[in-house]
Amino acid sequence: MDLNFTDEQKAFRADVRAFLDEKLPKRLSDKVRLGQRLEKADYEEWHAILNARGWLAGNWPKKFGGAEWNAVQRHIFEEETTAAHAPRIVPFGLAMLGPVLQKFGSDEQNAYWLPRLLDGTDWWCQGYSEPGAGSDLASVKTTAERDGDHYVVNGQKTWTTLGQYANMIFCLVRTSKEGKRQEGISFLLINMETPGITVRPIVLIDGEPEVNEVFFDDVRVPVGNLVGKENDGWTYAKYLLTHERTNIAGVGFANAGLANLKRIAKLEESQGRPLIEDPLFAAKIAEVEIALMAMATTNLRVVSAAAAGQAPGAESSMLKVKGTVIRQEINALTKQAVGPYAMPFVSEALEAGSNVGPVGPDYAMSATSQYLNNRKLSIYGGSNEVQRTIIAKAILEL
Amino acid sequence: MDLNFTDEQKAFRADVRAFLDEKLPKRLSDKVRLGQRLEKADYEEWHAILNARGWLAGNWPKKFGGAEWNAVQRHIFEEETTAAHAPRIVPFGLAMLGPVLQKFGSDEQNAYWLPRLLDGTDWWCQGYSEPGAGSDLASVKTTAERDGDHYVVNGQKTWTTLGQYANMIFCLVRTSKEGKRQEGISFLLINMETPGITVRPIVLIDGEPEVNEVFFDDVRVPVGNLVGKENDGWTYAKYLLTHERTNIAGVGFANAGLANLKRIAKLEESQGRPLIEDPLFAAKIAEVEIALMAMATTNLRVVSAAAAGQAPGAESSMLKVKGTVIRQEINALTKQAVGPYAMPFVSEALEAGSNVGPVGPDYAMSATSQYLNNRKLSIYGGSNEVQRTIIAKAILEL
Amino acid sequence: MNFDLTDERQMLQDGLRRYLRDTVTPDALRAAEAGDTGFSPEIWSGLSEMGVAGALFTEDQGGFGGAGFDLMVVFEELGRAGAVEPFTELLLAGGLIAELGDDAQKALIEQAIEGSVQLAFAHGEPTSRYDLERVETRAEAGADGWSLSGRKAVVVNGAQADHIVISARTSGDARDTAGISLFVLPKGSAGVEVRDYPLAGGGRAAELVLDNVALPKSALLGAEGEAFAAIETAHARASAALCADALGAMETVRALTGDYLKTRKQFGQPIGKFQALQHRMADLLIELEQARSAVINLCGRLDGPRDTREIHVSATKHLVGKVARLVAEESIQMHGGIGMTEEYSLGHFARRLSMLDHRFGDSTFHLGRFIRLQAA
Amino acid sequence: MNFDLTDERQMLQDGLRRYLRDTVTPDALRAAEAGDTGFSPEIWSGLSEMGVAGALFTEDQGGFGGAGFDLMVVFEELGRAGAVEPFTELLLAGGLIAELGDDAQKALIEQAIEGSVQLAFAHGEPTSRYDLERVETRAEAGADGWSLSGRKAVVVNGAQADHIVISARTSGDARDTAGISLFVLPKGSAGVEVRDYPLAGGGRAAELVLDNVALPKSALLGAEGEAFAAIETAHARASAALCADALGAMETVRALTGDYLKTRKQFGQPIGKFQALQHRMADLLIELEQARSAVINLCGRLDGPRDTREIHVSATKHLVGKVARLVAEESIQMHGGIGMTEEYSLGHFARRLSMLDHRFGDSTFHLGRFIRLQAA
Repeated sequence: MDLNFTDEQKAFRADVRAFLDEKLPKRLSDKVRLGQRLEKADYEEWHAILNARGWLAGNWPKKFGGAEWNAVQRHIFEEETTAAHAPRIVPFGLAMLGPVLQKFGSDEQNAYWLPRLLDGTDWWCQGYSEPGAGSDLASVKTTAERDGDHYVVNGQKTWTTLGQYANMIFCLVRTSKEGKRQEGISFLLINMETPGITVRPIVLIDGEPEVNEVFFDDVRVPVGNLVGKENDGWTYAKYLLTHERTNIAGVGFANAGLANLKRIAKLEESQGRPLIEDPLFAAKIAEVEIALMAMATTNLRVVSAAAAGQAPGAESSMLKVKGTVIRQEINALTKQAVGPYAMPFVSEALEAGSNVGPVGPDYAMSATSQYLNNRKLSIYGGSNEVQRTIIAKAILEL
Repeated sequence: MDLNFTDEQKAFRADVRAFLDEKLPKRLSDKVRLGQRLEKADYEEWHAILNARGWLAGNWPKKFGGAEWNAVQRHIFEEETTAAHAPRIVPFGLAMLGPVLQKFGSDEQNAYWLPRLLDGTDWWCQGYSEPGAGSDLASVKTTAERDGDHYVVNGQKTWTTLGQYANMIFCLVRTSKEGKRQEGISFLLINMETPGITVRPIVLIDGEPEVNEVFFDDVRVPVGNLVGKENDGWTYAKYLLTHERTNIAGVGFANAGLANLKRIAKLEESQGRPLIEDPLFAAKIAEVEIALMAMATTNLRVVSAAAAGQAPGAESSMLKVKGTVIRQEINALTKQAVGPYAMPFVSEALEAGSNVGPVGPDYAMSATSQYLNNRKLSIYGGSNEVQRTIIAKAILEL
Repeated sequence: MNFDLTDERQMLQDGLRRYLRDTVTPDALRAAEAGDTGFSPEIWSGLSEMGVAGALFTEDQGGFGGAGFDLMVVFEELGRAGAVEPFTELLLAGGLIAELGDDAQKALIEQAIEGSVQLAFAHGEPTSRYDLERVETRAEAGADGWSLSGRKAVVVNGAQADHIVISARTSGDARDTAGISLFVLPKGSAGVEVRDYPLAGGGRAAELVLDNVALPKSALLGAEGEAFAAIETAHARASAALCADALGAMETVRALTGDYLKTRKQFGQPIGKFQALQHRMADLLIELEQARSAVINLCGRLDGPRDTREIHVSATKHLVGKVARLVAEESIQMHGGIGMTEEYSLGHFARRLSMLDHRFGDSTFHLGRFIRLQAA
Repeated sequence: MNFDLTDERQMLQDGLRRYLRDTVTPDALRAAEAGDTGFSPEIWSGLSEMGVAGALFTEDQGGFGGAGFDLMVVFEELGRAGAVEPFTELLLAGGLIAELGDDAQKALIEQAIEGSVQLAFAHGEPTSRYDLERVETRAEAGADGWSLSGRKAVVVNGAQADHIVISARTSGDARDTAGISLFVLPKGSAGVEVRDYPLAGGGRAAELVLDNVALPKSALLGAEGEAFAAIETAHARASAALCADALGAMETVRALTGDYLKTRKQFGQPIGKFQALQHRMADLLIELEQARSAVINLCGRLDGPRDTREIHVSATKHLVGKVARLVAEESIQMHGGIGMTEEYSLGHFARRLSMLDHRFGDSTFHLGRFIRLQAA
């Protein structure tokens, strides 16, 4: 056993850090640090900067224009970018669809879609969840009926993150009612501008329209947009889900959040001394920090196993649960740390460059909305209840 | 609403306190306070003292020699006796069997058994649980077959508390295999000296033989020892269980335990100051104290509703869960408070008058065994899991 | 010992519950949020007519209640409905005026009970957090009155109030309990800069900047420099009100979640059939009863001796704060995605509950205070 | 970065696991408990022959290991089997002799590695609790040697040890880190009163009363008054050993509980089918992985700089202490009554886990220490 990174890995970390120092616009890192809204253009700007360096698609093979990093390199990149408050890379096209196309798509599809993914021509969103299905993804009700050289799609998708920015959506659709629920599902690429598609924003409890409902009413999709074989979509969907789970622990976000929390606790004053010197609040920070120190090592164990080619099993479910619990606790403590200034709920202040400033200190303005928004962490991507069942069944073989 | 006791109730409390000052032998209260073993003779001595005052059977009607206290009076008596470190009243005969006989027994049975219960002629134990049944009481396998004017009993009971002291046992036995499991159960009184009965102690993880297995091999029981009607035993058993649940919250034990914990935390020294001034340990005590303050009021709400004649429903399940969780936390904190002196495991020291003294301070000697022993609180009397299911079903009507 | 409501309180509770159920609708809440008061003037006057305001004051103060259990009945129902009308501000500011005011000032109480004036209490400051004695705003005595300068933070109902009871230091320094005085500041006084904004839990608050604000001698409320005890008492009563409000909100959240578990199907059965959720729901119900008992404990001590009262303030604020977080988070979790949406009624209550800890001290602050009070 | 065991450690682990599985039987444990050493001399020498003792020391100390991950492999397997042989005492006392001893004293290490001598470390005192610098036992220098007087508490293996490394103050007062010296005290020295007793977690300990115990000059271990740093290092290594032991014990407990959930039927099905238990088991497994990572974090820092090492000592002792309590209590609860019985193998492991917090500092103590170390 050896907890130290290799010289090679250290050198890579240095490269990433130097790149971020030089290329990450302060305007963007300020927004991320303060929890202000990122516009479509912000993401596109950051994607372009990474693409210019060849680092936009770290997990793609070189032949497709990716960096072909191993799990440890991806982990280092993730650590450094979150520590520097870089915007996240929007995952739907690059982290989710890309690998599916590369593994199951046709050469034509890869030749056409992958470059557009890298150069930002297309913004993809995900058409997986449906109303009432919850974590039960296989219960796909949206139908696609073959009509000549088109599929006619009818139904509804929901929880579509940033769907309002997207011009393309990849969907699970039902092309057959025969056999088990998992059979008869197909994987379709759909242009959002096609007639019959309506996007309706869903406002969440933090007041932000982050997710959407997408309605399909006789939407005609060329058969060329079918990925892989008809009715084999479930295989591709599961493959995508395993990719969605890389960095499932969110160690980078947690570390950045903890650093921010400690900074605030040093600035806030309670009973005539810095809040961080209140032993009971310090204990809450220390408990989550100690849990994070351990979880980060669990994550490294899974990462280095993955780098050695082992596929993570129940471990990623464990990381999902523990990782989300830790991040949510950090959000709760950050909200607690800002005190009465967690109460103001001024949406405009989250708009960088709006003429409305924060009510209290700038570090307080997004504490409540981030706490509320991140309740989603334990719900989406397979709720923590589903993850616990997976863990128990894997170990108890029940 | 009014949180104050009536003058009448205050006067009663004063009576009880004066009685305890005068009559409770220090030899006994020392044993209880230090967590030393109580012998059969200790219980019998205390029972006799209470019986002389007419306070041994607080919940019995006067006509049977009881004190006929209402729920509030019983609560006050319980508070005062536990605060004074009096031995508990052994419940099996007085609190459990007594009410069943009074409600379902024949006049002859009451005339014969009740006086013997009060004067200590008989020591009763409970024959309910069977191996492998857990909280599923209705799965009674011990059989009683009618043979002339006797029942012939075969089978096994387990978790029989203090069975080693008992000369009598009341048992649930199966007299018919017809119909539902709850049907065909009868309630039998069995003399432990009858041939065919074997008692085998079960040593628990605290090293104490507190509970027993009782084996029945062709044990002949006179039909006169059948309580109520044959095959109606389940009704009586359920009635008994509701009585077992008075004082289910154990507020008195919790208060006494908390006071002891605080006393120890004042005496122990850590980093040059009393342990109770360590903010993180003080916080653990405060959290359990605040929970207990609330739970005590929940208990009073149920008690005064009971005094007003309302039967507690899911509330007693809530009190069982919260009460045991609080008492177990107090046990854990007490063990923590005594520090390294929780490690010595000297059985003889728990024997008052043995020539073996405690290794460390006397308050430390029983901390670990009490912690280990009280893990049972959340298991017996309907495990906390069973209670949670009862609560959920009662409220969710699922 | 008796845990039943008196007939009067029972009637008040029944009437309130009916009225609020019919009036505090999702549309009404959206309208209140959109409006510039942050609450519904109609519901405010409707409740005042029902005597809700009167229930917060004793008979000699011009009301017909004012005891701890009167507060519990009123605020538990307001919380159950998710009402955002600023009765806590009336309790705070009105309570101080009723206790310390001269006859002229007490006239405000009468109007407040009628519902014709809005009140607020400006005490907290940008860096005072939850320390009641931390007052840096200063009041200088002049020949013909007072001159106030300083900043007040998150003054709930501050921009809407016709009169603001405001604390300022007339002697001592920032952390002394002695030397704090109270004044009645009329709306629109010269030299007061007001920033009005919405709150995450509903309603609105304001930041006040006072720059040599001139007030007449008659604006002084109570004896100069001796206001701290009254301020602490007012916060004890307001803390009881907030906790009772949270208790009511938790009952609604519990009911919403229970109904959802019964109706929502997943993997072919109502999710309420899943034992893991059943047991978590059971724990939630147990903690809800703990919170109810804690509120009872505090309300029963509000009129008792200071030390006992304050120990219960911290015990209750700690416990209810902890339970409110558990109930809000678990309810959202058991609902899943729908619980995250603004459209669904859970959101309003969950947000309110998540704000309980940020007024008058969070559960960690009060745990520490409970320990200090007991050691004292 | 690499989390695989070296081939040597893998072989040691496999061999140990096989040997311990065959030897540390319930009967062997009962015999050890009944015997007057509190452990099995046969297993002790068997393990010594396998080189377990050697794995705790570096090559220049006469062993072939001594690194943090050597300790992890050894103690995780000892814990998995529930072995009660006093290797932690060998690590503590032997480590101090190896680091500070002169050649004569170091000869003891050779015998200890062969398994022919028993060692113990007498440091804690009746009122020192977990404060390492709290030493009141005094050593006075005389013409022809030292005279020791004082009390030592819960000296594990104290009555069985052929040589006891004992700390005493040669200068300064009770809470100074400076002025603490170490001595090697041979068994049966005149003036030492020994009370030997069994421990709840297995094994035995002793209370020592020293009354003017005369020791030769040569008994001094290391430089006079400068032993504290070495004592702290020895406790860091021993804490890693205890936590690895607890990790192994938790793995066994987890396996016992898992098997029980699969086989035990109630209300007509295996109780492992109940989702509430499944999810609690899942949380238990998650925390077990947390504990494993915490032990790895500490073992990887044992040979690093003092501050980082001690921060990880407290982080790991806090986390593993918390998880050990959860695992022990949840496993007993999920077993029900059978888990409470001495007869069933769970009890021995649950008791051992319940004792982890009582040596070298409990989880609350180390949470506070973690905070202090980080602030420093």
